[in-house]
Formats: sequence, C-alpha cells, structure tokens
Amino acid sequence: MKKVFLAGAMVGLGLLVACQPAAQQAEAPKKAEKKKLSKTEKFRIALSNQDKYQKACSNPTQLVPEGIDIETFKKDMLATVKFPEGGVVGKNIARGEKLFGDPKKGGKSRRGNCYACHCGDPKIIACGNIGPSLRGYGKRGIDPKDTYIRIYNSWAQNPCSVMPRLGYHGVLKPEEIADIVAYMHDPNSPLNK
Amino acid sequence: MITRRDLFKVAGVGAVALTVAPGMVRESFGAPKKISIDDALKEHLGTGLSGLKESNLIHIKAPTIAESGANVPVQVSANIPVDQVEALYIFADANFNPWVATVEFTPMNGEVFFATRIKLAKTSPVRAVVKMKDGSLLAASKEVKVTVGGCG
Amino acid sequence: MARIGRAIVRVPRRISKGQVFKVQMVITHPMETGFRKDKKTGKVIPAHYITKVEFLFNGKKVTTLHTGAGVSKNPYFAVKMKATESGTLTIKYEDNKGGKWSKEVKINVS
Amino acid sequence: MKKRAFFVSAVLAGGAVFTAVSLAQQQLPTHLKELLELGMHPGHAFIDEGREMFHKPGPNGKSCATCHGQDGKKLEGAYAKMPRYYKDIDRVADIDTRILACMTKYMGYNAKDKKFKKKFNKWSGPYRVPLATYVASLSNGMKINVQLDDPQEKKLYEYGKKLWYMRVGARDFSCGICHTVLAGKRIRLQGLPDPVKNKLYTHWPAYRFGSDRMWTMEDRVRSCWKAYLLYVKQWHQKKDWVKKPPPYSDWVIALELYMKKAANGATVEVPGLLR
Repeated sequence: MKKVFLAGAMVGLGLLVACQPAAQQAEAPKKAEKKKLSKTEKFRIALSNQDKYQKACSNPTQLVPEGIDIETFKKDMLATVKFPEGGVVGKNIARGEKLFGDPKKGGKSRRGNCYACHCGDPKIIACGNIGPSLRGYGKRGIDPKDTYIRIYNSWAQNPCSVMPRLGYHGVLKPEEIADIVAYMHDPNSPLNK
Repeated sequence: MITRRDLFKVAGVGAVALTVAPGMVRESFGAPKKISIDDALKEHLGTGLSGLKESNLIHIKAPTIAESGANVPVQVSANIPVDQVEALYIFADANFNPWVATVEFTPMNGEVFFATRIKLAKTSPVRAVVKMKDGSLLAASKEVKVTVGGCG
Repeated sequence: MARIGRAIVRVPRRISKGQVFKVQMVITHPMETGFRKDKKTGKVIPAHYITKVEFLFNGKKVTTLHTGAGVSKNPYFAVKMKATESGTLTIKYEDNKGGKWSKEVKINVS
Repeated sequence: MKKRAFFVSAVLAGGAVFTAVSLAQQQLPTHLKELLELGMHPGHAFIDEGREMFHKPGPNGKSCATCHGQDGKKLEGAYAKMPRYYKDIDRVADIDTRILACMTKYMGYNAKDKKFKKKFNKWSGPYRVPLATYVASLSNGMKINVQLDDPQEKKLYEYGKKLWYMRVGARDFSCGICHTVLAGKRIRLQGLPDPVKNKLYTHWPAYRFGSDRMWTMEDRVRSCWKAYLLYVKQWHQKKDWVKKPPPYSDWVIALELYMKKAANGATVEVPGLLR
C-alpha cells in the first residue's frame, strides 16, 4: 500500500511541475498513449491530473484558495479564457437552450446541466438551489462578456467557486458557451419572460 | 372481464415476440402505440372517462412530486363497506398502458385497502376506480409530478 | 436467475379475533415492460412481469390481484384482511413467462 | 424473535404516521417519506437472500456459517466495527472486500476465475450485495464503533480525509463540495446530506428506489466518482475517461473509513431506503 501512495505522489509531482491548463495539454499528446493502462493506473493518473488551482482549493474550507494570492489566482484564471471568433453572444439560441437544459427532457442535459444547481425556466420544477436563480437574468443588465467568463471559467471571478469551470476543462466549446450566453440574454427566452 | 384482459395480454406478448425477431417491424416498435386512458378504461370497465363518478369516499395517497418515476408509492383506501365492492382498479394516464392493477375484494378483506409502488412514465394523474357490486363506478385521482432526480 | 420469484411477507405477530390487519409482501421480480432496450446491445428486453397474485386463507379466497407491467420492479403489495381463527395464509403468484410460486405464512389469532 | 417484534412495531408505527400526516402540499418531494410509510421495501428481500447464501457451501464444502456460526452468531456487531485491519489479508477491508477475501481464501472460490469475479462484482449477482446486506443486518441496533488502532487504519483514515476534500476532475468536484460545503442545499430537488456531520453511515447497504437496486457503500462511493468526470488526458475523448476507481481499492475504502469513523456512536439500521 505504501508503494501505491508513493507512486501516486510521484506521478502527481511530475504532473504538477508540468502543470498546464487542460486545454493546452491536449495539444501535446504523449507517446506512451499506445500502452494500455490498467484501471488502477488510469485512476491514479486521473487523480494526479489535479491542477495547481484545484490543489489550492482542496483544503477543508474549500472555497478559499490556499497558497495562491486571490488576485493572482483570478488573473491566472482570466488568462485561460478563450473567446470565440463570432463574439461572446452566439447565434444558435436553440442549441444554447439544449445545452443549458433540454426542456423536453425535464431540464436534463449531458453538457451544461445548469438546472442541477440553478432555477430558470419556470416550467422546470426540478431545479437546484445551489446557485442563484437565473429567472430574469437577461433583464439584470449584466454584460454578456461577464456571463461568458463565468461559464468558461468561474474561478476567474470567484476563486474556488463550486461552479465547474466548463470551458477551461473543455466540457463546453467556446462556441457552445456563446450559444448559452445568447439563450440567457435573449429577451424571448423562457428565462426572461 | 377476465377473458378480455387475457386477450389483451396475449396480444401484448405477441407484439413483443414479433419485434424481438431481428429486423422485423422495428418501426412499429420504435413508437409503441400508446393506449389512451379512455380506451384503457373502456377495456377494463366497459365505459370511458365520462362513466366515472368522482367520489370523496376514495382516498389516494401518493407523492405530489416524485423524484423517480420508476417507484411511485400509491395507497388507496375507501370508506365503503367491503361487501359492497367488487374490485378496485388503478390507472396511470400517461403510461403506454394506463392500466396498472386490479384488486378483487371479498368480505374477508375487512377494509378496502391496497398499496403498491407503480411506474409513471411522466407527470400524470393516478386514478383509482372502485367498481361497486351494483355496477356503479366511483373514482378519485391525484396528480403526481414526475421530475428528474439527482444530478440529472 | 434463481432469485426471481423470491418473496417476503410480513404480518403482525399477534392478531386479535376479527381485527383487520395489513399483509405486506415484496416479490423479487424484474417487472420488464417490454418497451425497454438493453443499453449495451440495443435489443429490446422482452416483457416479464407478475400477472396474478392470489391470497388464500385456509383455502378460501381473500383477494386476487391482477397486475400489469405498470407495477415497479421488485413489486410491493399490501392488502388488508381479517381473520377469526388461526390458520395459514397462502399467497400464490405467477408471471407472464409461466413462472409460478407460492408462499405460506402462519396467522396466529389469539 | 427480535425481528418479529420489529414487524409488529413497524405495522403499528406505520398506522400512527398514516393518520398523523397532513395532506399539506409541499414543493419538495414527499416521495421518500411516502415510500417509507409503506413500511417494507425490496431491501428486506436481500437480507432473506443473503441468509440463504450465508448457509450455502462453497466449492470446498465450507459455507460462511461453518466459521461464523449458524445464522451468523459470531458476526453480530462485526459490521459496526468495519472497515478495519485484518491480519489474515494484511489490509484494511470494508465489508465487500472482506466477503471477497473470505470466499476466495476459505471457501474455495477461485480469485482468478473471471467468471466468478464478474458474478461477484455484479450488482445483481448472488454473492456480494445479498451477503453484505445480511451481514450488515446482523449489527442492526448496535452502535457504530470504528477505532483506528492499527497504523494502516490511521494512514488510510488520513488519506480518506484528504480525498474527501480533494478537488479534481473536469467538474472541479470533491466529496466535500457537495457533502460539506453545500450540505442542506438541493441539487435539482435532491437534498444534499452531510454524511460526516450527521453520521449517515447507519443505513448502508441501502435500497435506492431511483435505480431499483441494492447498493453497498462501495457502490455508492464508486459511483460518486463517476460525477467527477475524471480524465486521463482529455475529458471529451471517451477512451480517456476514468469513471470509477477499481473495486475494493484503497481509494474507496479510505473514504468509507473516513465516513464511518465520523458516524461513530450512531445506530446501524440496515437496509436503508434512499433515492
């Protein structure tokens, strides 16, 4: 068991040294890929994929970064945000709605899954109260760019927030986030009616 | 009454058996034909929705919001002497086959009571219909909202 | 699978004469509707569900349940009955694939 | 005898609750409460099945009962002290791991037999879940009492604590995010419990009506990891996903140990009923 932890720690250190945002890591695939990894090995690597910012947030207080100054933290995070070519407000509102939470499936969505934590469309009852309600979001006069950054990398505004950094990890592509922003700011969307 | 249900059952099983055969009638299976509540009532009771009499003697206990449609607890009781009752029917409107269960009572039961867990395809009323010995049909219903549970 | 058809029944331990009591049971059964597809193979899982449950007390019919695939997996049923004498409650149940089982419970009236 | 008494009291209590509950409409799901009011759930069938399995001889003729006594006499209270260090297998084991070790070490099942392993791991399999439920039910009514006497236990406990707060994966989750920081809030309509503060280990293994399955804590912890979206290289390439830690691994047992130690003093009530 000792070995397990040691090995894990070593892999972790190795990756920490080469710590880069996931989006950048993707560009340099390694040759070792061909070797088939055992499940145990895979899990160990996945755990050691923890980046330096996640590590800073992994203390019992959870929502306060440890070891990194808050301003630096925000600046680093903001630097990772990539903007789509067509601007932060996308055109495909229907796609935005589906990513936000498909009303046909009771607000389910494999990608955005916003209703898990936020309420919005009054027709969807099964919405969480972890985040603030997004009812009438478009009417609050919030800059769409801020909305975009919030979804792309919420830690740029609110370090160690519980909101997943959806763009940073590549869960949503920049264009997809732009569509969600469009859906949230559209005056005709059920959120704002 | 029983022969009718048996017929239906046979038809249902037959349809499934057919679709299991590879490639055959897949299309018809892709969208199984939904039986409307009216048809289901007609099939089991011989009359549609209009033939039911709402009654406050029948109580349905079911959750208002269900986190999982697969397991909705339903308890039905009725303030009617059991020897006047022939059977109790439970229907769920939005299911492909709205008929869920039939309970035949005898005086040995002492009380009109039945509890079970049922499947609900989506938000819909759950109906309980009591068929009296004199042939009249008393009904009650309760709307159950089915939502997505957990993280979704 | 051997476990299909396993049932557990609960009745109160002591029953006074003429008292109305609850009989609860859980049957282990998949209750397949026949509409569901196997996620891995994409094939339709054939319907398999309990069709009939009979409650007999000392050989006399108490209740018969006719059920369809609308009842949940591992179905739970509860009915009430009254007894004026001790005896055996026999519960017979069967499914649409020809499975037949029965379960006996002692009822002690005091 | 004890069990019978429990039936009666359950029926009586059920009746009392039934009349007392008002029909007030709530916006929160009343689902679980109403299911509990039914008084009996499929979890109880697993105890029955486990009892039968417990007395069934393995390939070498020995059954669980051979060592542990008829009806698990010698195992009463054992579950309340698990996970703990076992000398014979030289590791800290939770109930699933312990059952696997017993079956392969003493009952003649072959640990390398893939068929057996698959059958054992399977949710609907005849060995792991029913046996775990049955053995856990033997500790019903007893107080959870996990002690860290062995250095291995201590080490694993510390590691479990670290894992609890470790934020990782494409969703930046840790166990603590949902179950410490956000405890009391709702994810959709599901209330988030705090298993550490509120000593919630008491009702596992539990029947979860959302999936219609009996879950042991091993299953529960492992499927929590699924929500993390852990990945080796890129999360959106399916082959790189790491959904769950391997079964019976120290990662799982460490978390179990951390949670169960926190539940010390609470009374075991198996099987539970949850969403």
